[in-house]
Amino acid sequence: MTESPAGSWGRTGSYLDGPSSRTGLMGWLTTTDHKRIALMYLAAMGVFFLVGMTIGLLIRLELMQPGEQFYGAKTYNTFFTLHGVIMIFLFIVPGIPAVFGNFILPLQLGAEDVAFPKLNLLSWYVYMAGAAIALTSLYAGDSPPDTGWTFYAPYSINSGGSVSWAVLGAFVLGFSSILTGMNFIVTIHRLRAKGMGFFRMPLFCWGLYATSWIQVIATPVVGITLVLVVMERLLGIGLFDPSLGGDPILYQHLFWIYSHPVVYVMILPAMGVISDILPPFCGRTIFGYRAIAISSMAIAVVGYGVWGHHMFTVGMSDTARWVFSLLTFLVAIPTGVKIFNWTATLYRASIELRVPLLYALGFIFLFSIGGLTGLVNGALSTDIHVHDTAFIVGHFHYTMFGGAGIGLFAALHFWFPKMFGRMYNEKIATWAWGLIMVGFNTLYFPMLVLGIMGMPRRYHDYLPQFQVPHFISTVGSWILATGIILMIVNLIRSARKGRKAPNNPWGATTLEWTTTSPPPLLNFATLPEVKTGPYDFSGRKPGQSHEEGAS
Amino acid sequence: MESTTTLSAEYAHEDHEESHVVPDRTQFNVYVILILLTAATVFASVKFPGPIGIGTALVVTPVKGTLIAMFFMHLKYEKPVFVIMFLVALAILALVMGLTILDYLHR
Amino acid sequence: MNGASTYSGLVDNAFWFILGSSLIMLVGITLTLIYFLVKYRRSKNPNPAQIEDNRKLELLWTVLPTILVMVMFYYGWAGFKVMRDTPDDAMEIIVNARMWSWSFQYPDGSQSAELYVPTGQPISLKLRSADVIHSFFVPEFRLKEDCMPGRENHAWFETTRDGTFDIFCAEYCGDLHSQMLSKVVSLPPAEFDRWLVDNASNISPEFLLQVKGCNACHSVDGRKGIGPTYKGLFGKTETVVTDGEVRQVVVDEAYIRHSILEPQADIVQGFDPVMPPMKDQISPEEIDILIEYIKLLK
Amino acid sequence: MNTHADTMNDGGGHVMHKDPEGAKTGMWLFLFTEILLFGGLFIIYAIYRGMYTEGFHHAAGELNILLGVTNTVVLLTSSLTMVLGVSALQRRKRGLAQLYLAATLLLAGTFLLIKFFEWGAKRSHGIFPGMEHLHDLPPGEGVFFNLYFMMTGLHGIHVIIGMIVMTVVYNRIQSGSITHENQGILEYSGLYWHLVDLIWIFLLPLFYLTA
Repeated sequence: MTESPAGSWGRTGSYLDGPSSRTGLMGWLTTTDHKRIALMYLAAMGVFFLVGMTIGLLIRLELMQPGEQFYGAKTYNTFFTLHGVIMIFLFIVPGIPAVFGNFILPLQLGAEDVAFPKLNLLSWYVYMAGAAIALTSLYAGDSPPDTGWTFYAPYSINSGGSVSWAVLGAFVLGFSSILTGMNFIVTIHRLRAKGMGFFRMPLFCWGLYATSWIQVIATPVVGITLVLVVMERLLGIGLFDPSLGGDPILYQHLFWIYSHPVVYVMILPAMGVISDILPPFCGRTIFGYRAIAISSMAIAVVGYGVWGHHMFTVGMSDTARWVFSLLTFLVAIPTGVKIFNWTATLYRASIELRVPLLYALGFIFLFSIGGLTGLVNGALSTDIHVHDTAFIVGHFHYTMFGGAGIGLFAALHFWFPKMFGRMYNEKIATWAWGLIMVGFNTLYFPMLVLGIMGMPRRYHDYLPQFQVPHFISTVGSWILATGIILMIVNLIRSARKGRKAPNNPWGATTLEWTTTSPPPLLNFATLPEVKTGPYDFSGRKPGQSHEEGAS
Repeated sequence: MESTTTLSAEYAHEDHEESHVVPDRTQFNVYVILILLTAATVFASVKFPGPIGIGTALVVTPVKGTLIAMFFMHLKYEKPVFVIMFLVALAILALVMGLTILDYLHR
Repeated sequence: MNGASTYSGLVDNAFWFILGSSLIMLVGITLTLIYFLVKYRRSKNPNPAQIEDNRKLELLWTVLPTILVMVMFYYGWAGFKVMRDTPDDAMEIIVNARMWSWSFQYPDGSQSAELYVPTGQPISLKLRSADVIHSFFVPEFRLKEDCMPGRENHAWFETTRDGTFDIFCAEYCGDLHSQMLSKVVSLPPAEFDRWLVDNASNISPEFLLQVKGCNACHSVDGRKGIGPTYKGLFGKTETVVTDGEVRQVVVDEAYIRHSILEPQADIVQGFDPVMPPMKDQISPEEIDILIEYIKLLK
Repeated sequence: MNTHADTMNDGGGHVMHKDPEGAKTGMWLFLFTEILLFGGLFIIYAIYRGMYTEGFHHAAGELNILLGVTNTVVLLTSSLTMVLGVSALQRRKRGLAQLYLAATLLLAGTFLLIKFFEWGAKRSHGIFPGMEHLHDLPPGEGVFFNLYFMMTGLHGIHVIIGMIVMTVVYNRIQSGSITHENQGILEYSGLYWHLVDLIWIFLLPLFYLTA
């Protein structure tokens, strides 16, 4: 092996310290190290998340009582648009893949980096550029965008807000997403450790693999659609503008061809995280490894055929409506399989209830509510009643925040010791978890009730009969925010002052735990070779790490 | 502890394989066929506008595309994994296009 | 919330079935998780069993949910099918949606801002929009269908009891989306017939402002709305933007008429160009009534 | 002990591996995104063609078949020269490879030139995105022309990008940084160029021949 000049250091020191030639801020901004890039994503996303969360709190505040409370309808419309654009395009779509995919995937595969490290850095810059363009829309033009994150034509064509900037931002962010996806697919195909066949990959890798394919195949469709919206605004090309012969329903088709599969981009990696967290805390292998792996791919494929359930009331043909309804129910099956397998993993296990497992269980509970309420949206007659109501908002937050968001928090608490080499305060983390779970349900469950009562979404004002659930929901938003802030403060403090983390604090079996915490720049002192499946606990006591088992 | 330092060896033994060089004559033949197919399509659509012209284009164009993909783009000589990925991408495009058309056909 | 249309019961059945079986599953999974957590905690069960899979069990929980969701699909479809098949004897009413008001046109050509229907009579709705996408939503009927610009969607309902029911716009349509409300008033057939006759003869300017949706944006008391107020408008000098050029105009009959028919031609400075053209929605006589009315608002 | 042929250092203490097959996989994935990018437009075309059969028929009659077909032949020929260029370099004939590459560039330029005159002619008749005249045409014709400009325009942008890439590759063959042992970039730009050709193959019948 040709050793690099920094070679010996690259295999022993911490990636956080950097080689002496690359220190300080430039050492981060020019790095091609997947771990450092992951942390840069984490930092950027953390900021965007807090901005999005603040806007969300302001929205809830306005909706606490009927009538105008603090600001008018125009501001409200801008707020829910920004909340959607920031949370979807800047936080939850790139979320787990960009942060934990980047950090963990090469480690789990036993590789030194992703397949294209420079492209990886480029993805981050493209992401930041897209974010900058999207946020430019706040100041460019007469007023911020007010279309909602879906940019439905013809409203988005006629709106006086600076929609074009927001749309262009989403377009550029799509590129970042595509680049990351390509990078991961090639990494998985080419850089698996010796002996690691596809069916010996950890399930998080499977989740990312399915996700990456969706990113590569679906994103370009929305890319061209968004470009056409900008062209429509600039030149009046009339492809979506009914007054010029275009069809607004076609816009919705093209938008959802991407935007439905993309909810699987958000959720599949989170499902992978949960599948990886359960085994170490249960001290046993996951139940039904193959079924979980294959169901990820099945969800990705079937997910392309279900977008029409967002459009049951737009005037699609009745035939298309029932076909999409049928296909939507099919996608529920592999999702159910995962939940049953996770539950079965606890059977005859040896369970140690620590923070990552708490988050994983929280995920299963909240995502189950999200998934089950999704059945209401899959069935034709019931969806027609709840479509475009607060029910959808509740359902969406249960799947995306309760699913992808809590999955991200779970990943954060699971891999934190590996990423920063320090432990966090588990007591505070448990309290934060409790607040988040209570706040979450107080915030979003009333929305389900409101929707069934007939409360439409994106309403700045509402009739008096909807007041009580709205009030409860707003109180919930304060509890949730308290929990999240407590969690963030705990993690930031621990990243600097926490006690040193052992290499394998949870007694996990996947490859990232065989290297030091934090890992060296080149990930492994010696590159690993794989001889068993990813969750092989044979010959090991539950909770015991690799080294302890060996000694 | 594992002791080897081998990285990603699953495909490693194939890495040194020489790229397949396709004879220029083959490529030239493909080119001639492509030109002839183009001529046929143009002829059919000019002479028989309507179903025959459209039908010819519908059949011939994908054939031309396949020829380019197989020979010019070397898919014929690549590992099956490339062909499979290519077909998956096309199948998904066909799926979403088909479902969209389904809506409009039944309006 | 009680259903009030003939098919609301079918929709509610689907709701009960889906939500009921969902609740059973949710409670089942949650209780199982908690039971396992307690029973197999590490202090109690230090030696886990390494069970990799169980073909029969996995097959069972793939097949059973498949059957379950197919039943759900069927329930949803059954209710939906009824919703889509308009009975032949239905009375046709045209729904005109625009930013940010509703108007309803009856077979005799008369209009109203609230939807009046006879109880027990099937009503066929032709849904239209003058500008962007709106959505006609009556929760009590379990009915929702979008109003698409450039095309006509259809829906139908039949009320099962007299009463007043809320209409919401369910598709986000701009600033006053949440104010785009109206009501369905279901009357006994005899009363409806009387109402229809009265309504047809009502051409007061106040009525027109309501039916045509003017008063959603234009006030008559000087309040600044989405559009300029009518109070003191006539004879006033307005600064307008025409094709990007700023110019002064004196508001006269011709200007008002033009601004109603083609509102995008001259935009009063400081306002957004959001008013839909009223060409197909208002008659010359109705415009005359409005002009005379505006003249009086000093 | 590393099985990879080359292990390079990027200066940051990081080891980079040369993996031709990985790079080729990445290139193909990129091509898929291109296919889906145009795929979105093909979906739009299919829908409007069904909706405005008459309008599409009339509008398509305004396009010049001869120019469309000529451009097809030009692009097919450029694909051939590209493929011959790649195999020339594989057989270590550097000069020949450069010659073929230059021919490809020339043909690409010809394509753009023809497209330029074609667009110009349309423009002089008031047919161009953003022009008022398009809104006055019978139903569907405006949609056809706008779609025509969007699709051929996007394709044209790809041709221009292809030409830039080929110029870079030409210079790097000249400077010796692309050789028969290290010809990945030439091969990948070839793949890209064939895809540009492939997409045109589909655009020709849609706009010129069968509408």
